[in-house]
Order: sequence, then structure tokens, then C-alpha cells
Amino acid sequence: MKLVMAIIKPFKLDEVRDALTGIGVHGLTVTEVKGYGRQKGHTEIYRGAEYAVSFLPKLKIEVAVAAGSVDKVVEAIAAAAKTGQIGDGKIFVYSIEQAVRIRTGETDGDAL
Amino acid sequence: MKLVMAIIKPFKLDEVRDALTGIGVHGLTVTEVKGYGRQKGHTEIYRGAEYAVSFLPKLKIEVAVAAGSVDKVVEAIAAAAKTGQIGDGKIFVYSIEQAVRIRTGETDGDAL
Amino acid sequence: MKLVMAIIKPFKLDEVRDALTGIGVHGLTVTEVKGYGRQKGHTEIYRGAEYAVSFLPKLKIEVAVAAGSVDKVVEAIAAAAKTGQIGDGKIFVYSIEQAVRIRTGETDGDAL
Amino acid sequence: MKLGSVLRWGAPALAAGLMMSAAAFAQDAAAPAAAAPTVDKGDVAWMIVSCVLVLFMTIPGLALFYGGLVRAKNMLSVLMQVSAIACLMMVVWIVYGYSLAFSGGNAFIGDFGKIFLSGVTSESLADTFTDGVKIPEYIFIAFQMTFAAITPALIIGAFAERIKFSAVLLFSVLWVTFCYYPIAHMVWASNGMIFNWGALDFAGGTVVHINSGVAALVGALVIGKRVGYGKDIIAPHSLPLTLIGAGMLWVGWFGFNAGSNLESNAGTTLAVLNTFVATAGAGLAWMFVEWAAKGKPSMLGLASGIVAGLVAITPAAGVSGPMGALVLGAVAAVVCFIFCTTVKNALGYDDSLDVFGIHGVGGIVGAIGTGIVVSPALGGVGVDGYAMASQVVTQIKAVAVTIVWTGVGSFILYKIVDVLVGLRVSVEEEREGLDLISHGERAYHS
Amino acid sequence: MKLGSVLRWGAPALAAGLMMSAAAFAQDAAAPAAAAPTVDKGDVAWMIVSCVLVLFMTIPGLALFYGGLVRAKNMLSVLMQVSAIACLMMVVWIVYGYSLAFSGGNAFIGDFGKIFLSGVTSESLADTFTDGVKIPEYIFIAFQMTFAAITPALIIGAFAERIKFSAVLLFSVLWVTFCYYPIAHMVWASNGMIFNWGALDFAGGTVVHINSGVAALVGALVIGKRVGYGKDIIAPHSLPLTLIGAGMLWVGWFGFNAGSNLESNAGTTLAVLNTFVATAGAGLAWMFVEWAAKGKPSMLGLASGIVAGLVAITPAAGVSGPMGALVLGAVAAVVCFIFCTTVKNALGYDDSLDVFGIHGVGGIVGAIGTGIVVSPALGGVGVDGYAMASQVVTQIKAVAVTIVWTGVGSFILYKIVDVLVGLRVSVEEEREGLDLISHGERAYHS
Amino acid sequence: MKLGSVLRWGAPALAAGLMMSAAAFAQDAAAPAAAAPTVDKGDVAWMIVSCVLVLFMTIPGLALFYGGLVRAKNMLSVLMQVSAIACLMMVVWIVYGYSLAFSGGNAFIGDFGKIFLSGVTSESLADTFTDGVKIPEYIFIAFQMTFAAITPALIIGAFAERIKFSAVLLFSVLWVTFCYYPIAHMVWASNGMIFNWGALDFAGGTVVHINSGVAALVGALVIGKRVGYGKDIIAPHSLPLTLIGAGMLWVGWFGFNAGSNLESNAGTTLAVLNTFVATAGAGLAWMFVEWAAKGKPSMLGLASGIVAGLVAITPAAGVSGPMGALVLGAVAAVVCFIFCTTVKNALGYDDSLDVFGIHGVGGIVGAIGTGIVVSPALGGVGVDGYAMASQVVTQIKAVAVTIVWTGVGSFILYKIVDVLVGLRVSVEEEREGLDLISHGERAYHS
Ligand SMILES: Nc1ncnc2c1ncn2[C@@H]1O[C@H](COP(=O)(O)OP(=O)(O)O)[C@@H](O)[C@H]1O
Ligand SMILES: Nc1ncnc2c1ncn2[C@@H]1O[C@H](COP(=O)(O)OP(=O)(O)O)[C@@H](O)[C@H]1O
Ligand SMILES: Nc1ncnc2c1ncn2[C@@H]1O[C@H](COP(=O)(O)OP(=O)(O)O)[C@@H](O)[C@H]1O
Repeated sequence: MKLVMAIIKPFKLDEVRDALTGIGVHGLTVTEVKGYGRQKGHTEIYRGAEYAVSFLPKLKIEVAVAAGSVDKVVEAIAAAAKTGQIGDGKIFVYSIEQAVRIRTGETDGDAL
Repeated sequence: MKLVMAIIKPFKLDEVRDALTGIGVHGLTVTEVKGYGRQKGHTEIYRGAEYAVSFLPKLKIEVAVAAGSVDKVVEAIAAAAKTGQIGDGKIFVYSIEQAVRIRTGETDGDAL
Repeated sequence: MKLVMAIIKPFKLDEVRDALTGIGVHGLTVTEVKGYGRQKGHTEIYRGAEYAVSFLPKLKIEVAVAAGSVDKVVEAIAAAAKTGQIGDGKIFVYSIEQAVRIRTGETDGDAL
Repeated sequence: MKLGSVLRWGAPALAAGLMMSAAAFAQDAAAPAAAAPTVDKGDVAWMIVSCVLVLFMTIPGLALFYGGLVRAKNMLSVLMQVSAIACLMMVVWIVYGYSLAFSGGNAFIGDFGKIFLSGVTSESLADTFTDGVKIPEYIFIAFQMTFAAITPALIIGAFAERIKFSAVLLFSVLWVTFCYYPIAHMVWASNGMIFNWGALDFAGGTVVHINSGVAALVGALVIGKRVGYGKDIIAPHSLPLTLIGAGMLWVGWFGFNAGSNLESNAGTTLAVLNTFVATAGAGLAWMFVEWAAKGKPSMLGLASGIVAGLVAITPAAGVSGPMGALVLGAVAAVVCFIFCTTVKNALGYDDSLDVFGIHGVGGIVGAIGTGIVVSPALGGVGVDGYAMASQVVTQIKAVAVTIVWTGVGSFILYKIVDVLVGLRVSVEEEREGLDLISHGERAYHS
Repeated sequence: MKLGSVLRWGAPALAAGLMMSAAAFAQDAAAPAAAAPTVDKGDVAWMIVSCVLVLFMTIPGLALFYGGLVRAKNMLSVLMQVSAIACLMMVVWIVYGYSLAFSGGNAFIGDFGKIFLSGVTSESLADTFTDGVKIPEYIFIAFQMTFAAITPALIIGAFAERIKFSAVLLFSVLWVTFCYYPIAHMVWASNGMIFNWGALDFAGGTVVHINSGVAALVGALVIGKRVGYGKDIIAPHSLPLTLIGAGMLWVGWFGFNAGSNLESNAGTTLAVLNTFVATAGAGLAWMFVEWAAKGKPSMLGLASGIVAGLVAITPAAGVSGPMGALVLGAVAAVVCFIFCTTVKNALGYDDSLDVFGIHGVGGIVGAIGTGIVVSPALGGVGVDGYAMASQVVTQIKAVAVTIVWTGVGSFILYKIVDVLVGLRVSVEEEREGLDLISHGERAYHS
Repeated sequence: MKLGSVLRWGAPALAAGLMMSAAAFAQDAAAPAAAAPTVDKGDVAWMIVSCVLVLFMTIPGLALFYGGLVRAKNMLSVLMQVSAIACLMMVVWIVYGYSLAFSGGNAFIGDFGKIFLSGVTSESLADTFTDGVKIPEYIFIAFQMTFAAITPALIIGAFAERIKFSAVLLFSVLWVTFCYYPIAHMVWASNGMIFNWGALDFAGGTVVHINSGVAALVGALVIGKRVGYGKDIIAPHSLPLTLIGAGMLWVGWFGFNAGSNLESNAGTTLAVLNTFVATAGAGLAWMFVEWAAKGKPSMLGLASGIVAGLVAITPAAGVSGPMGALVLGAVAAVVCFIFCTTVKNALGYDDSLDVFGIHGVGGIVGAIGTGIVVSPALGGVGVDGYAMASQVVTQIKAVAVTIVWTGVGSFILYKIVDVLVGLRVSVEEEREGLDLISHGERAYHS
């Protein structure tokens, strides 16, 4: 099994979720994160204090999938999350050795 | 070493933490996340606007443990987090290659 | 490629970011987390109710890097995040098999 | 002694009706037949408080009520728009607004006789509805100023989360000049057209609520929907702030409704009681109707009903009896509920914060209903030669004039503003949020 | 001229005492011996403001004070309960509540002579404590209405985070009918039993605070503890909102305490000063005692002390001297602190927001203490034939009647409500939070 | 009849000027030549409201305005400091403060004649600026108490996020005793030095704003910068709360400025109108200058301008004409903007919330500007024998005395407090945040 972790622009969440359900992936976990990269941030001014803010709001999506579906999943996310503008984000994939569904105790493929 | 990542229902945190300390695991990291899966969400209404909300609040727990303790840890979490109701969450396990305790520079087993 | 995940004290973020850019790492993702470990928490009192709070605010930093840079990155983070006081945090490293830059579709080394 | 000759509202017979109760006041009894006008310190105290209350309705009241309903990334833009408009309208008011609204002129608009408040001093007095009872003109100016300050601020709810800040300021100045001052003059000045028809508008149902509500509807149509409207979740970022705002609106509205009596007498206390019960009835009506229709009573529903009730009782505050007020509030809330939850969705425009659905619709129900609840048979205070049908017709005429004047006027002004500075930010800016884009700040940090 | 014959509170000698200072007022001096009653516009202005202030105490004041103390998932339910109760109580008040509390009847309860406010017009007047000085009955109705609106809302703090919304509404209507109106009548109506004992309750120590505090205690016991109580962290989700609420309570309480004088005279200003110093003393007392006992002075402690002081000075506001008020406030705060931090935990019930610990306990200390601080020897204004011991006994009797009446009455009413609609949500619903479950909304989004 | 002999402010000719307008009041007309002093219930009502408004400015107003500007981890410490200071100052005021400020004494300070308010009863009266018109001394005490309560609370903004709570309390008591009471006495008591120079300070520009602003500057210098200042992002954690606070400050400031007239007459309404327009003008001026200089108009800028305008109009509220007020407000806002955004950064000290930059600088501009805008040629009400140059010199002298007295006094007091309890928490504690460290609480939970 693989875990696909994607960092995306927040307003793309619904499209990504729809793309994933479109290919039969019905579970995922989302975390609010801040990203630092090439996309430049903005300046905030509070009276005399000016701050260059370089961390931008992003969402991290984690999807555990069977090894065989990884490419499909990565493509689906990449397509749905793409705007073509800097800061669209990244997708990382790594192996997981074990998966358990807490409710039933099912493991691995059955747990997803 | 392994990293055990569990997605659980938020009100189960204390029980899971107690279960883990019960088996000698004294460190963990918790993140607030939103989960999407089979558990159905709810509808919110704000005047004329109705929204079906399918992302539900969950907690992600990450515990780094020696490879030998993984099963014990997974079992402890699964037992403590279980309500038997849909949406109880998942446990994923993957390998980590290196661990460092920042304070001391200790590595691997000693770092946990 | 490797993913370096560090749990640090929140006020160390800027120093860690600077240390990383200092060694040529220009992308990272940050998550607000709560940590439980040896560092003791505090007590809060609200009228008659006293709570021992053992989860402390930490930041999780995730940096994907080429395998060859891992040691440099781990050292940079460890040095910058260190106060020598309990609770400084941990660094974990694991392998990632694939990386994609969503904007361009570039993969692996080019995606970072 | 030079007297201001302003007259806020006063079908003579009604004024007489209010005076009857005032006859119990000792000072009045002591006043010689046609002697020097008297200024009572109790009236002055109450009118000062009324000014303060209407400011409170606006900042922080309205700002919060609206601000809580938008997404966090646009919070400051809403707070800023409401506050900046209020400040700007105050300055415009003393420069030429007061003069245009209340100084001489014709049936449609005042003149420039009092620009920069020229000629007004501490000795200038303004009329009340009771013969021989006056208040310092300064406080009349201040009181009317607070009305002119809140009205354009009400409009911004219609196009919140996508408007350019410069457009908001420019539009507000134009709108208050070409829509608010004329309508205020027509309805409240003694030579105003609608005033002389005998239309009743105790505290600003047409001038404030229908006026702003219609401008809001036109704005929502001209400016178009928010990005993601009907698709993304666009939920209120802080309903507690909205409730604080609703509570402050209620509290401040006593200045609005009861202050409009310009005195502190029994008639004022009737307006106070009505402003309690109409509002309570409206809040409950929205809550129970929503409970029946949607399965759950929501806090936003209760708060919306409260505001709808306040809007509806505004024109009737001093002329309805308490039971009439209760019914008027409840009816208005039900109509607004249906409008905001069904009609609006059917029509498909995006009036972000339901300015038209609550202020426009509630204002229309209130203005027309005033012609009914004023009936002595229903516990109202009556007007001279009252006949329900003819009074209702007069009320409808006043409503119609307001809708047409402001509908057309606002449309033209939006188009002018669009040409001059542009109405709307870009899609990327809208996504990023107006707080950062227009104001360089974020509402919340940790 | 038809006069309302209501009398709020007025051991005759005390009224006389207040009048002495009023003798300096010019209008009074001018009034002929037994002439027509006078209505002063200054009194009217102050009473209107008082009504507005008590509303402000309730929405948003009390709603925020309570709302900040619950978890975010139950925030809206608290705001909603407070607001909906207030609205509902206003409607019930003009339907039959005012009549039951203040119209005729016997020593225990009024009659139905004024249901739907029948017979009340702009000319109706209500008595004050000064002979010949009247206020419009409408404002008396409105002022008393605000008291009846806030009192049942106080109770909900005891069972916050687990009650059914329908149960809240039903209980409130029953409780106000069978507990509030009778006690209000007994204590404040001129034919009321406790009034005629000579018990002092200037602004509602028994009627409002002991009454609601005891109902709250009974409710906490009947309904049971929150899921996770004593185990999970159940911390206030927003103490800043609680402080805003506490500040608004203090601000609004001047309407409560000083408005209860029904006039705007020197006696009123004494109530104002007392409402400052008792509260300040109580806030500091709680803060310093907590600092000594727990090692740190908390903001919630200071806010709790402020509310405890306000509760305690309520019955004594117009009859204590400033130094007596300071001491009374401080003593009450210390007693409430001990109760909320020690006694309550020892007893083990879950009064979520310490309604009994602050309103009940503080109210009892205040009611009994009023019998002491009224003493002219201690700087109080005194009552005719004052003897401390006998006055204290009278106060205790009034407290005892209130506790027993409301304790028994509330218990029965909770049981009835439980049978009719059920008091409590399910465990899963409680975990999910009342906002989503009962109202279909969430308080905060991003 | 024993009268209080306090006199708040009153260059005699000016008082006469205000009286002219008061001549229209019926009661006055009826008053016999040198008869018994009269107390008007309208005045009493207004003064009670003014007290309530100034409390509202403080809690929750100032607390929120400041609290929103700090980081979440220090939120409660700010709310707590403001609230605890207010309570403490109220208690100190009735113990010896009122006596030291307003009872007898010499040109610099009062005496102990009225400690514990000895001799003050419901019959005691205090003077107003109109001969023969009095108010109950209780309300004068309460009104002045609210001024003494807010002033030391203003200071804490300068060293927010790093001060020890015990140091705050100790410093406040010392500072009010050695800096506030003397300056208040010098400026407002009839035997006060600055009063007798003929300096104008209608509502406390020197006493409140310059006084606290200078103490704040000294505090910021003595205590030093926050950890991370100039390096880390130290952004306001909740600008919406800051705007609520700013709105409440504006609303409450009417009590401050218009209450300072001690009556409810035409002069009071002038102060009301000025408090609207100076503030509106200042808010807009800051906004437009920032827009021009920084590219974006910020909500915090608008709010800062509003407060700067309120500060600047304070000494001139009752003596300027509306147009003069507008200009004075706008000028002050621009000067404060330049100071807070440029001068302060150049000087490099850390006045966390710009207490000196707004209250100090705005207060100085206002105090000196009062000497100009009072000019009848500019629409002001004038003073007897007015000459602009000499009046401005007098104003500057008053400012200079205040700066020197408080600058030196505060410095000494900070040093004393540092020795006794220590001024500052440790670096680790500062990082952790004062809420947990000093108060054992956190502001927000979920
Ligand atoms: N090396 C990295 N490791 C982890 N996250 C990264 C890394 N580089 C970028 N990111 C994440 O991806 C986001 C987008 O990256 P950025 O360089 O701004 O634009 P792009 O995705 O177009 O290359 C960042 O905000 C950050 O969250
Ligand atoms: N494939 C997946 N990858 C990552 N997280 C998942 C996946 N499937 C489910 N989850 C997480 O687990 C939670 C519970 O899943 P759900 O299907 O609702 O119920 P159950 O745990 O009973 O199977 C989800 O809310 C989500 O956070
Ligand atoms: N086994 C673990 N797995 C995951 N995270 C851990 C683990 N142990 C500690 N942590 C994280 O590291 C943080 C610091 O650990 P702690 O034991 O308090 O101090 P130190 O870093 O000095 O050893 C914790 O707050 C937690 O977030």
C-alpha cells in the first residue's frame, strides 16, 4: 500500500475530492498547513510594523491506496489541483506497511 | 523504527494516550485534521443556504516506536479508539530510517 | 528522495527556515500540532475546575529533499531548533518514492 | 431668538394625539399660551442618548452583524467599509448633507442655505412634534447625521466579499447625495412631497430601510455573484459576532425609533415598548417558522427575525399599539423568512447578507402595515380623519416612489462608479480575500 | 385621569428618605400641595435608558458571559437559549405576565385585569416612590418586562451543554408563570406578602437572583452531569467573550439597579455609586482571595467577582451607603469564591456555569446583608423604625420563602417538562454538540 | 443646605457663554434671582448615563481595543490588567482619591477632608458651570471616578506582553496618587494652579491623555522591548475585537466629552456634535494618509485615527465649533500617523500599543489646538478676553507642566516598583505568554 500526500491550494479541495471519488477513492484526510516555497507571500502592515509573510495557507491531503492505484490517484490529484500558477503544490508518495480499520479490525487492503 | 499514524475520533484522545502510556510509550504528536470517508456528515443551514458537510473533525496521532513494539502499539490504539461505530478511523504504519532528539542529538532508538 | 519531518518549538520556526534556506532548501510545509512527551505541561484553573494540560503546542516541519542532502538538512534543523531545554523535539526521516510538482508535472528531483 | 424651522415628521393631528399625553407634564402646564419656546433638559438628555445609540448600532453593531456573516478572509473589509462609510457620511453631512435634506428647498430636495452648518449656533433650536417644545439644533443635526451615516452602510451587505473599497466610498457619497437626501427631504421635511401626502414614517422605514434595501438589490444584480456562489461552502465565519451585532442593533434601535419622537414623553415610551415587542415577536416568528419548515430553529434565524422585526416596526414605532406591533413584527419576519430562503434562491441573485430580503422586504411590509396598525380600532394612536384604505394607499404610494427613485438612481450610480474606478476586484483577489488585497491586514493571528 | 396604581417597592419611610433629597428639585418645589401628578421628562429619559440597559445586559451581555464559558460546539445553543427566552418572555409579559405580576390580585399573585395590556394607554401613569411623581405606565411595563426576560435566561447556565432546546422554552414559560410572577408580586406589589413584611429588595435580589439561582441548582441536580464531567477538559472556549459579557453586565446593571428607583434623583445617583464600588470591591476580593488560595489571580475570577458583586448589591443598591456597598460586595465575592471552588466540588453536582454559586449564593448574601448595610449607623439610608436584628430576620424570611417556593416549584416543573418533551439530549448528541444537533449550525468557520 | 463646592472647569466667561444658550431653558427662566440651587432631573439622567458610558469605554471598550492588538497568549493579561486597574482605582477613589483631587487643599493637591467620602450624603450637591444649577455630589464623585479608573488603564498598552501583574497593580496605585490626582487637581479644581492660569481642558486632554501618554512612554523606555521585537511577527491576534473596542470607545467617549459639561443643555449638544465630527474626520484623515503613504488603507489605521480624533477633541469638545473640531481631529490624526509609523521606528523604543503615539501625541496636538479652535473667529465659543497667541501659550504651559510632572514622577515610580516587586517577567515566561504564567488560564480553547 502507498500513502499519497499532496499539498494543494485550499480552494481546490472540492475539485480534488470529486476527482478522487470519481476514480473510486472514498477516503481521505485533510490538514490545514502553511507552505513555504517559490510562491511569494505578501506584506502586512499594522501601524508602524510591516511584516513580510512568506508562509501561505495550503491544505495537505493524505490518501492511503493500494499500490496498484497510485498512478491513477496521483494523476487525478495533479489534474484537479492544477491552476498552472506558481504555488500549486506537490505530491509525495511513500509506502505504508500496514493499515487497520479501527472499527472492524480489518487490515491492509480491506482497511481502506 | 516505525511510525504509527492513527486517525481517530477526537473524544478518544485521552483514552488512546492512556493506553499508550500504559504500554510504555511516552511521546506522541497530535494534529487536528478533517476526515472524509464512509461516515456521513451533516447539513448546515444559514438562512437560504444549505451545505452538506462531509469533512468531519478527526485527530491524527503520530507515534514513532521501535520496530519491535509496533504490533503492541497498533493494538493499544485500536482497542482504545474503538467505539464500533462508523468513522472510528484508521491506523497506518510506515518505516522511518532515522530519528533524532534535537535537545541531545541522540539518534534512533535513543531519540524516542 | 527523503522526507524529513521535524517537531520543533514554535518560536524556532524562523531560525529553522533561515537555516534551511541557508543550505539551499527553499521549500517546506508547516503544521501546527500538539506534542506529548517528557516536557511537562501546565495547570489551568477555571473557577473550581483544575486541568493538567500535558499537550503542548509544537510545529511540525516537513521537507522533501534529495537523498544526498538528508544529513545536511537534519543537522541544520537540529542546530537551529536546539535550545538545550527539554521539549526541543524530534526529527524523523523516511523515504519517499515519488514527488510531483503539480503546476508543471515535473517529477522527483525536479519537483522539489 | 432665531429658531431652526426643521420639522421631522408630523401629521398635525397625530402630533396632537401625542401631546395629549404630554399634557400631564408639569413644565408644559406652566408654560404661558404662546410664550417663548421651552427646551427641556430631559428631552436633551434623551436626544443625546439617542444619537449615541444610533452610533452604537452602526459601529460596532452593524459592522459585527455583517462581519460575522462573511468568511474570515473578508472580515476586516466589512468592518472597514461600515466604519469608513459612517465617518465619511458624517463629514459630508455637516458639509452639505444637512442642508440638502433639511434646509428650505422644494418638495424634492433642500437647498444650500446651511452648508458647513452656516448660521447654526448654540442658540439655534429645532422643532419637535409638540408646539412650543424645542431642542437645540445641534442635537437635531447630530441625530439626523447618525441616520445618514448608517443607511449607506446597510447597503454594503449586498456585495460584500467582492467589491472594491474605492468603489464603496465613491458610491456611498453619490448615493447619499442623490438618493438619501432627496428621500429624507420628501418624507420628513415640512415641505417634502411624501410628507405632505400624509404618509407615515415614524423612524425611517422608507428613508432608511426600503431605500437601502432597494439599492442593495440593484447592487447585487449589477455586481454579480461571488466566485463559488452556490458551489462552495460560504458559511458565516463567526455567528457569535453576528449575534453580538444583532443584540447591539436592537439596543441601538431604541435611539433610532424612540429618539425619532424628539422628546422624552409618553409617546416615546410607547415607541420603546413597541420596539421591544415587535422585535421579540419577529424573532420568535422566524424561529418557529424555520423550525417547522427546516426541522431546526437556528440562531441565525432568530437573529434575522430580530432584525426583520426592528425594520418592520421602524415606521410604526410611535403610532402602533403594542399588540399591533407584535403582529406587525411577526408578519414581517415570516415574509422575510420566505423571501430569504425561497424567493431569493429561485431568483438566483447573490445578495450576500440579505440586505434586500430583510431591510427591503421587511421595510415594505412595515411601511404598508403602518397604515393598518395606526388604526385606533387596532390599538394604534390614529391620525386625523383616519381611514384604513386611504392611509394604506398613501403608504403604498410612498413606498413606490422610494423604490422607483432609488432603483433607478442606484443603477445609474453603480454604472458611473464602475466606469470611474471599477466595482469589483479580480477573481484571484476575491479568492485571496479582501482583507489582504484591499487593506493589507488579516483579521486573526495566533 | 386614570392612574396605574402599581408600586414597585416602597417602605414608606424609606421613600420619604429618598424624597428629602428630592426636595432640592425645582419642579417639586413648584408643585402645588395635592395637585395633578407630574411626569418629569428627566425621569422618563432615565427610565427609557434603564430599559435599554437591561436589554443590553441580556443580549448580548448575558449571552456572551455564558457563551464564552462553554465549549465551541455548544456556543450557539447558549446564545440562542438566552435570546429566545428573552423574546419569549417579552411576549408572555404583555399577554398575561404583567397582569399576573402587577395587577390587583391577592398577597401571592395578581389577576387577569390587564391581560393583553388591556386598558393601558399613553395617558396611563405608574407611581414612583415619591408622592405625586409619576411615570408613563408604558415605561414601567417595559422596565419590568426586561426583568422578567433576563431572569429565566439566567437559569440556563446550570444545564448548559446538554439540555434540549424545546425543554428550555417550555420550562421557561412554566417557570416564569409559576415561580417568577408570584415572587415578583409578593415582593414588589403593594399588596404582596413579602412587601408587606417590610422586606427590602431594591432591585431584585430575591426576585431575580435567588429565584433563578435556586431554580438553577434544582435543574443541575435533576438533569445530571455533563458527559465527561470531572474527566475531560471542559474549558471555556473564549474567555474574551466572557469578559465582554461581564463588562456589558456591569454596564447594563446600572439600568437594573439605578433604574429601580424609577426616578432620576439623588437617590438614583447613590444607587449608581454603589453599583460601581460594590462591584469593584467584589472583583478585587475574588481576585486577591484566589491569588492567595490558588497562587494565581485569574481573569475569570475577576469577572466572576464582578458579577457576584453586582448580584449582592442588587437588593441594597439604593439603601446602602458607598462604604457599606464596598464591604457587602467584597464579602459576597469571598463567599461565592469559596462556594464555587470548594463547596460545589465537594457536593459533586454539575452547575455548568455556577448559576447557583454566584446568583444564588451571592443573592442570599446580598439579601441578608441588605438588612445590615441599610443601617444609618453604617452609612445606609435607613427605614422607619429600623432595628438591625428584626430587619435581618425579615430579610431571612423573604429569602426562605423564595427558596422554598422556587425550589419546590422548579422541581415539579422540570419533571413535567421531562415527561412532556424530555430534558436532555442523547450522549452522542451531547458529544457532537448542541449547535449542530439542535440548531443545524456551527459557531465558527474559517 | 450643605453644598459641595467642587468646580470642574470653568473660566468664568466661558461658563457665561454656555449659559447664554441655557437661557432658553424654561426652568432657568423661572428660577428666582439668587434662590435655592436647583437640581434638574434631566441633568441627573444625563450624568448617570455619562458615568455608564465611561465605564463602557473602559470595560469592555479599552480592554478589547488593547486586547485585540496583542498576541493570543497575552490576551487575558491585557483584559485582566485593564479590568483590575479599573476596579482598584474605584476603591482607591472613594477611600482617598476623590478627597485628594477635589477637596480643598492648595494649588497642587487637595486635602484629606473627604476621605472615605466623609460628610457626603444624598443631599450634598456639586456645582456645574451654570450659576445656581447643581447636581448631586454622588454623581459628580461617580463621574470623576470613572476618569480616574480609565487613565492608569491606558498606560498599560505601552508595556503589554511583558509586565508582571503585581507590578501593574502597584504602579497604578502609586501613579494615580502621585501623578493623576495632582494633575487633576491643578487642572480642574477651582484652586488648582493650571485652572487659574486659564488653561482650557474641557474633558481631560492633559489630565487623562497627555498624563497617561507620557507615563506610557517612560514605561516603554524603562521596561525595554519585547522579546523578538523587530524580528518576529508580532501581529494583532484579533483586529475585529480591536474594532469592537474602538467603536465602544467612541460610543463611551460621549460620556467623557459631553458628560464633562455636567449639564444636559445646548452646550452639551455642541460637545456631542464635535465628538462625532472630529472623530470622523480623524478616522478618514488617517485612512487617506495611510492609503497615500503605504498603498493601502487599513482597518487598524481607521480605528487608530478614530481614537486619535477622540483624544484630540477631548480638551476642545465643548469650546470648538463643528468645523474647527473636524480640522482639529484630522490634523491630530495625521500627526499621530507620522509619529506611529515613522518617528517611533526611528527612535526604536517599543511602546507596544502606541499609547504615547496616540494618547500622548494626540493629546498634545489637541491641548494646544484647543487654544486655537476656541477662537470665535473660527466658530469656537470663545473665552473672556480671548487672544489666540496668549491662549496658546497658556495651553503650552499646561502641557509642559503635565509632561514634566508626569515624566519625572513616572520614572521614579517605575524604579520603585522595579525594586519592590520587579517590573518584568523572565524571557521564558514572556515566550510562554502572560495568560498562562500570570493567570493560569488560556484565552481560547475549542
Ligand atoms: N521541499 C519541499 N518539501 C515539502 N513541501 C514543499 C517543498 N517545496 C514546496 N513545498 C510545498 O509546496 C508548496 C508550493 O510550492 P512552491 O514552491 O510555492 O510552488 P510550486 O508548487 O509551484 O513549485 C509550498 O507552499 C510548500 O507547502
Ligand atoms: N483511504 C484513506 N486514506 C486516508 N485516510 C482515510 C482513508 N479512508 C478513511 N480515512 C480516514 O479515516 C476516517 C474514518 O473513515 P470512515 O470511512 O468514515 O470510517 P471507518 O473508519 O469506520 O472506516 C476518515 O474520516 C478519514 O479521516
Ligand atoms: N515517540 C514519539 N513519536 C512522535 N512524536 C514524539 C515522540 N516523542 C516525542 N515526540 C514529540 O516530540 C516533542 C518533544 O518531546 P519531549 O519528550 O517533550 O522532549 P525532548 O524532545 O526533549 O525529548 C513532543 O512534544 C512530541 O510532539
